[in-house]
Amino acid sequence: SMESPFLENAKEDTAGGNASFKIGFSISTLNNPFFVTLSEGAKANAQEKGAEISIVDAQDDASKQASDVEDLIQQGVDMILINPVDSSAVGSAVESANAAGIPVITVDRSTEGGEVVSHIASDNVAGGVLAGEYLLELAGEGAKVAMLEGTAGSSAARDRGEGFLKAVDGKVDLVSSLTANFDRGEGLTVMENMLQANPEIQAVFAQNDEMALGALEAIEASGKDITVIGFDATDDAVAKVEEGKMAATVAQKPEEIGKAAIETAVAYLNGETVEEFVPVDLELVK
Amino acid sequence: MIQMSGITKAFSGNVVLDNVQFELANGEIHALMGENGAGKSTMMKILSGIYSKDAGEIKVDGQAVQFKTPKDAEKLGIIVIHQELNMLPDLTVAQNLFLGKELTYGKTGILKNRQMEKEASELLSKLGLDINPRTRTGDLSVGKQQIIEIAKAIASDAKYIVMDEPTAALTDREIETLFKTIHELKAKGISFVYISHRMEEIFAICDRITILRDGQYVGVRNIPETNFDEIVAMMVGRELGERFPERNCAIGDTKLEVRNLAVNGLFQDISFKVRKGEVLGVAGLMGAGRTEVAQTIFGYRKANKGEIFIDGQKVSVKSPIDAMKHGIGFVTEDRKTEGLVLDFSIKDNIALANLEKCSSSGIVKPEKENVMVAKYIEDLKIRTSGPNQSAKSLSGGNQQKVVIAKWLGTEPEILILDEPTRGVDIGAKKEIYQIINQLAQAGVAILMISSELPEVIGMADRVIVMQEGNLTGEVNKDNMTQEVIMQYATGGEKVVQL
Amino acid sequence: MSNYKSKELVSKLGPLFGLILLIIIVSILNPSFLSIANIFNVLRQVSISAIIAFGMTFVILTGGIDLSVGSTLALTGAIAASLLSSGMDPFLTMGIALIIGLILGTINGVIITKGKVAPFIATLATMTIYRGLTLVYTDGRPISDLGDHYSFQLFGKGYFLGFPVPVVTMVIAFIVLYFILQKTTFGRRVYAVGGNEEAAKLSGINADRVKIAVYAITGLLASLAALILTSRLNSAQPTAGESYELDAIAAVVLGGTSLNGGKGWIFGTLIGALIIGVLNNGMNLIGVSSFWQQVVKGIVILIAVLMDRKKTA
Amino acid sequence: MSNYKSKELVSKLGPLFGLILLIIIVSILNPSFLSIANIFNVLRQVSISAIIAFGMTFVILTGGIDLSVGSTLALTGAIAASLLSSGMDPFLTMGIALIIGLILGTINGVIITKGKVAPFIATLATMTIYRGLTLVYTDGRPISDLGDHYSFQLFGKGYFLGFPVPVVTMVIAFIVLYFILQKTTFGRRVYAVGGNEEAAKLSGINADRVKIAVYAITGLLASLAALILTSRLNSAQPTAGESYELDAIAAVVLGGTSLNGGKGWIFGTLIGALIIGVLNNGMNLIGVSSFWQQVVKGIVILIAVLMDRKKTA
Ligand SMILES: Nc1ncnc2c1ncn2[C@@H]1O[C@H](COP(=O)(O)OP(=O)(O)OP(=O)(O)O)[C@@H](O)[C@H]1O
Ligand SMILES: Nc1ncnc2c1ncn2[C@@H]1O[C@H](COP(=O)(O)OP(=O)(O)OP(=O)(O)O)[C@@H](O)[C@H]1O
Ligand SMILES: [Mg+2]
Ligand SMILES: [Mg+2]
Repeated sequence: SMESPFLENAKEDTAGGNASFKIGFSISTLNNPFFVTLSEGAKANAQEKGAEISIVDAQDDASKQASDVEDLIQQGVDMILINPVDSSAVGSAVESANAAGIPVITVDRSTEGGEVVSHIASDNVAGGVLAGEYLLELAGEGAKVAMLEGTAGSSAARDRGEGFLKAVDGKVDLVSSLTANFDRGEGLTVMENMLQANPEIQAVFAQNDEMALGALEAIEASGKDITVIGFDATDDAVAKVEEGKMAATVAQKPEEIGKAAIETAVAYLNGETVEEFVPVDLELVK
Repeated sequence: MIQMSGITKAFSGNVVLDNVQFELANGEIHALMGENGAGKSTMMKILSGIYSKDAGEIKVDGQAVQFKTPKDAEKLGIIVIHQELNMLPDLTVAQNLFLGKELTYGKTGILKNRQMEKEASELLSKLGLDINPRTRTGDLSVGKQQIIEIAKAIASDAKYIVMDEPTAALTDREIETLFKTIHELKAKGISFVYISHRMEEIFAICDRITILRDGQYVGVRNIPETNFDEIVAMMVGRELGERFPERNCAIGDTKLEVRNLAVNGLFQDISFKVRKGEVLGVAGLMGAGRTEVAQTIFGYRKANKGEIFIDGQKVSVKSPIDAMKHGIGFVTEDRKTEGLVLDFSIKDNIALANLEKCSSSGIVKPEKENVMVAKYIEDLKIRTSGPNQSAKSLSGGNQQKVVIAKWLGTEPEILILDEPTRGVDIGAKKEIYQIINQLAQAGVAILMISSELPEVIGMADRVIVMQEGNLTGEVNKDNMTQEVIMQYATGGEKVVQL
Repeated sequence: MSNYKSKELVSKLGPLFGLILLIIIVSILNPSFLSIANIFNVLRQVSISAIIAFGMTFVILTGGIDLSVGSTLALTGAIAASLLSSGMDPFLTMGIALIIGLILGTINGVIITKGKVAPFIATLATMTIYRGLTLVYTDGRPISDLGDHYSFQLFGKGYFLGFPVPVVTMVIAFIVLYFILQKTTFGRRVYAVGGNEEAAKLSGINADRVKIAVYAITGLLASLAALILTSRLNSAQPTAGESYELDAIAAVVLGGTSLNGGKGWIFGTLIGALIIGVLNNGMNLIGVSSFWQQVVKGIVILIAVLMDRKKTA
Repeated sequence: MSNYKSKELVSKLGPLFGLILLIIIVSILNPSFLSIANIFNVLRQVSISAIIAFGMTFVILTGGIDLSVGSTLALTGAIAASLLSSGMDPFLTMGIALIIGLILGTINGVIITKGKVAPFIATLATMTIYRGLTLVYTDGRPISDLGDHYSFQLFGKGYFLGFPVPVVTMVIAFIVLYFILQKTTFGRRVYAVGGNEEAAKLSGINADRVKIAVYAITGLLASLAALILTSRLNSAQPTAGESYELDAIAAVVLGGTSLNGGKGWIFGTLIGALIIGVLNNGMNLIGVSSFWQQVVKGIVILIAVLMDRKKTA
């Protein structure tokens, strides 16, 4: 068999006798630490369970994801895990897997079409609510608040924003809401500009930690004291929370999600019954 | 002293130079002649290190040398002024003059702009040119750019200067200045290779002449001991006969009339008539605005004033498409930039202006194309391996014939020819003249712009002359001499003879 | 154009040999590549990018470039989806989407010719504008609930005589466009404008009109691709088509068409699109990790282009 | 270049008038735009994109293009961050990062000149390759924990004589590059190669060497930008610099440099980068929604380029 530095499917030696399953995992993007961690959680757990895992990256493109799933079907995998780029667009890919008789588990985002064995997730909207409620608690009613939005049109940006607004709507003064494309550098510059236009901002919700960390740089440079809440609980962000520089970050525990996905998959393939919805707890790291 | 011997060169199997020899003595002016595609430019590109030779030897002052780049040749004082203009239009004159050998502060690479401008000024005035060295080169006339290219060669301390058709774009006065300069430099021991299709110039300034034919060496002659007919026979391999073939045809009614045509800043108040079967020559110095007049008649430029009549009817020509609908054809001045799609085959080029004819309901009919193209390849004696040969790989004369064929295909009733024989060899020239005659005999009204006075006098029934955007005179067959035309062209008194 | 000497033909078929070589390598590494199902897979995946690349071929042949194809795809897809979900007849919807694609392309062409703006910068601007309009139009949300239009679903997911409909659409588009480019006066004009615009104009060709037409065709084809994509996904994404322009340009160049215009053919583009499709599919089948996929893809494009250069040099 | 007639100068200053107009509009809509703090803001934000655009100016002047600048930034930033976090001396780290940027640029230049690959396609391939390598190198994660290097932090966040250090760096880079372009033989050669490569070669200029050098300079400047960005963020992102090439190209073209090469100047690029920077900052200050920001940005670029065309036509 081939050993190459860039092949990650190298079969684990499973002398244990456990029938080696082949699991395909179509992930929405690996250009984001959250999903990198999620995929690694899955990979590590698969290794432990002696399953072979093949990960394909849709690069946040719904049509590439459809192609990727077709490619996984061609690989003849026993199970397909899908982390949808978009819930509405992934349906046809799930249906093709259904048609090929391959069971599907959705991860982190659900599908609006096709049959799935199970759905493993922590909800982005709920995470937004969690952040919003905590922000309200810290900054108080009527506080001047800003939001840093993720890439326009992406589902994470939509859902987190929706949850946040649900929690704070009418209770705080949202003075500015602008996109920084989930990017730390843009988080910095957009925050600088926001502070210029609205120096009285008291709290910021960033739809991911990258933007939150960028905003933090701008805030530190301005010498102001502003509450920052992020999302994803990346290592960097958790460290900032521990230092007391960031107020909180919403932890979706990507590693847990990845691990739960594999556990559910292996259980199903072993003929066990699995839950239709496996929730992975959200947690506010503060 | 340069000796080239046994020079052989092939481009992808196609031998273009076969065991050719050439010698350039110190302080001589040596002409290199031959038909289009004989291999003159290739020979000189080998001498200057642009092309590598397949076989043969080059000796400079008796020492065998190998040139890998133009720099190697330049180190031994060999400079080439190439056939195509090699000026950078967006750089100033001074910057162009010193390009590649800028004056700098030591080895720092920091430019001495002031000093370069000063030296450029001196050099230009020595050549009798009143040009500010800070002028953008592209704003100068083609002739002036050519002279600057020559000045650049002189400035580089050359011992051997190769000039590949330097006068193709020069006015007579500029040519005079050029010749004076060449003589001065010759007196200082500098040698010249002089390539030209203009026989008059060869006899005026050269000491010796080497002749090539089809990539082969034919012979070398001392100028005082030879004559026009011998050289033509060596070049063409046969007697050429009369240079300007006779034409006998009845001149009919007025076909095209232009009244008070003007384009702001380029020319004004241009009025003339051309009749059926008539060849109207348009003479003038380079930059007189003749090309612009032709472009305006053809709808490629917008007129600010004036009217155009065809067969007595006023017509509106807003684009080349309109002009073609009115039966006008336009053989443009520069075949490479305006005449041909170089990557196209001969066939596709000829069909380009005739797409309507070669198609039905928008679909090209190859049969129609093939018939048309075969006819013109035959009629115009285009030397080619077939209609699918690319235009790029043809010699200049044959390229020119393709452009003419393209327009003959449209069966024009009015044909404008702008410098139809520029850069074309003497044999091909005569063939083009014969085509012009046939067209006139068929009743086509012809407007022939040309900077070669012998050609204008030899071919035109009547000549109008332009100077700096004005029509300064009209000359009939009876008093058509170079002197009269030059007088109008350079600003003699404004007399209109009818 | 219409005729090639044998030497030229061999050089033109270079990309085809590259494709075959790639197929051989992938098949050895994973024999399931050659199954009928997977071949249909690859073709279905390629159909969208190939259709866009066909349009790009026209534009590049005139010496231009169109960076806005991905945004055009997103905008026309969103409009089609919203019309469908509002209950409009699928055929009428498709007609409207195609016309809007044509108009968006025409706008590009007019800015470039009448505004005399370099194609790169003009379409860079419209790329941003069309994307922004898509976001405004969709409010940044995907449009789903397209209703249950069998005929529209067929367009992306169905089969025709045993072949996937998108593949059939691609093949028909290829044949029509090949014919236009090689056999019509318009095609000849496209090559002429790219080969030497000055000479083309002086031969009585309305170069501006030809250029506007090629951008319009490209817009039309981008909206055709949008319809296939929307049907396949049963939804329109506001972020659809991002960076599709780069894959399309790569396909055109891999197919041997010169970025300077005037030289190339659309068959090469089909091959180029297939090379990229086989590469993406093959790397997934072999299981190349996604980070390395980008590296491998870049290197394969480079090698393919370099091999082509060496041969013609 | 070094001498202009007044008419030419006016046309060259066109972009400057555009910038002033934009500043007036933004200041009216939000007067706080003109505060010193915000002007420093804009300049600091512009510094990174301007430095990249300076390099792009050299490349475009030779008639080329470099799509890989964003990926070069990401890769060199990641390497610098990992070296710093491993405890390497900040000055040594910065030197190494700059050298790697130079090497990555040189690779582009060599592929383009020796491989005879069109710059667009060569740098499209390396854009993918360098990005992939960044992801492989960082494992797709940001690199933080850069340690507490005061001198390195100064580079992005500090002040020098009251001015932000990135702005000072940008100004120094501008002056040096302006001097190189206008006052040295190398600069003259850059213009000559872009104006007419054939003629430049016949004048004994080693065009290949000039081209390799401009891509190397661009790589070097991209890594300089990477250092500023890494210092400002105190971390390196694997996704940093995505689509920076488009902003850089837009800045160069807005500044009046022709994409055909041979014509333009680096002062214009500075103005172009400022136009884009003021636009981004202004839209944030005014609070234009992120969907409309894209539309506005595209339209402003288009208007600016069209105004420039009209004037010179
Ligand atoms: N780079 C090249 N590749 C292929 N063929 C070439 C190349 N350069 C020249 N030739 C061919 O070599 C032959 C000689 O060309 P050359 O330019 O030397 O002729 P010439 O005598 O200078 O003609 P003219 O009077 O038209 O300038 C021609 O047939 C030409 O087509
Ligand atoms: N692209 C250009 N940019 C600037 N000036 C130009 C350009 N083309 C032509 N000119 C100038 O316009 C004037 C008219 O030139 P043109 O060559 O058309 O004259 P002409 O009488 O037709 O001469 P000929 O046909 O013998 O060259 C000249 O001064 C020329 O230098
Ligand atoms: Mg020649
Ligand atoms: Mg002329």
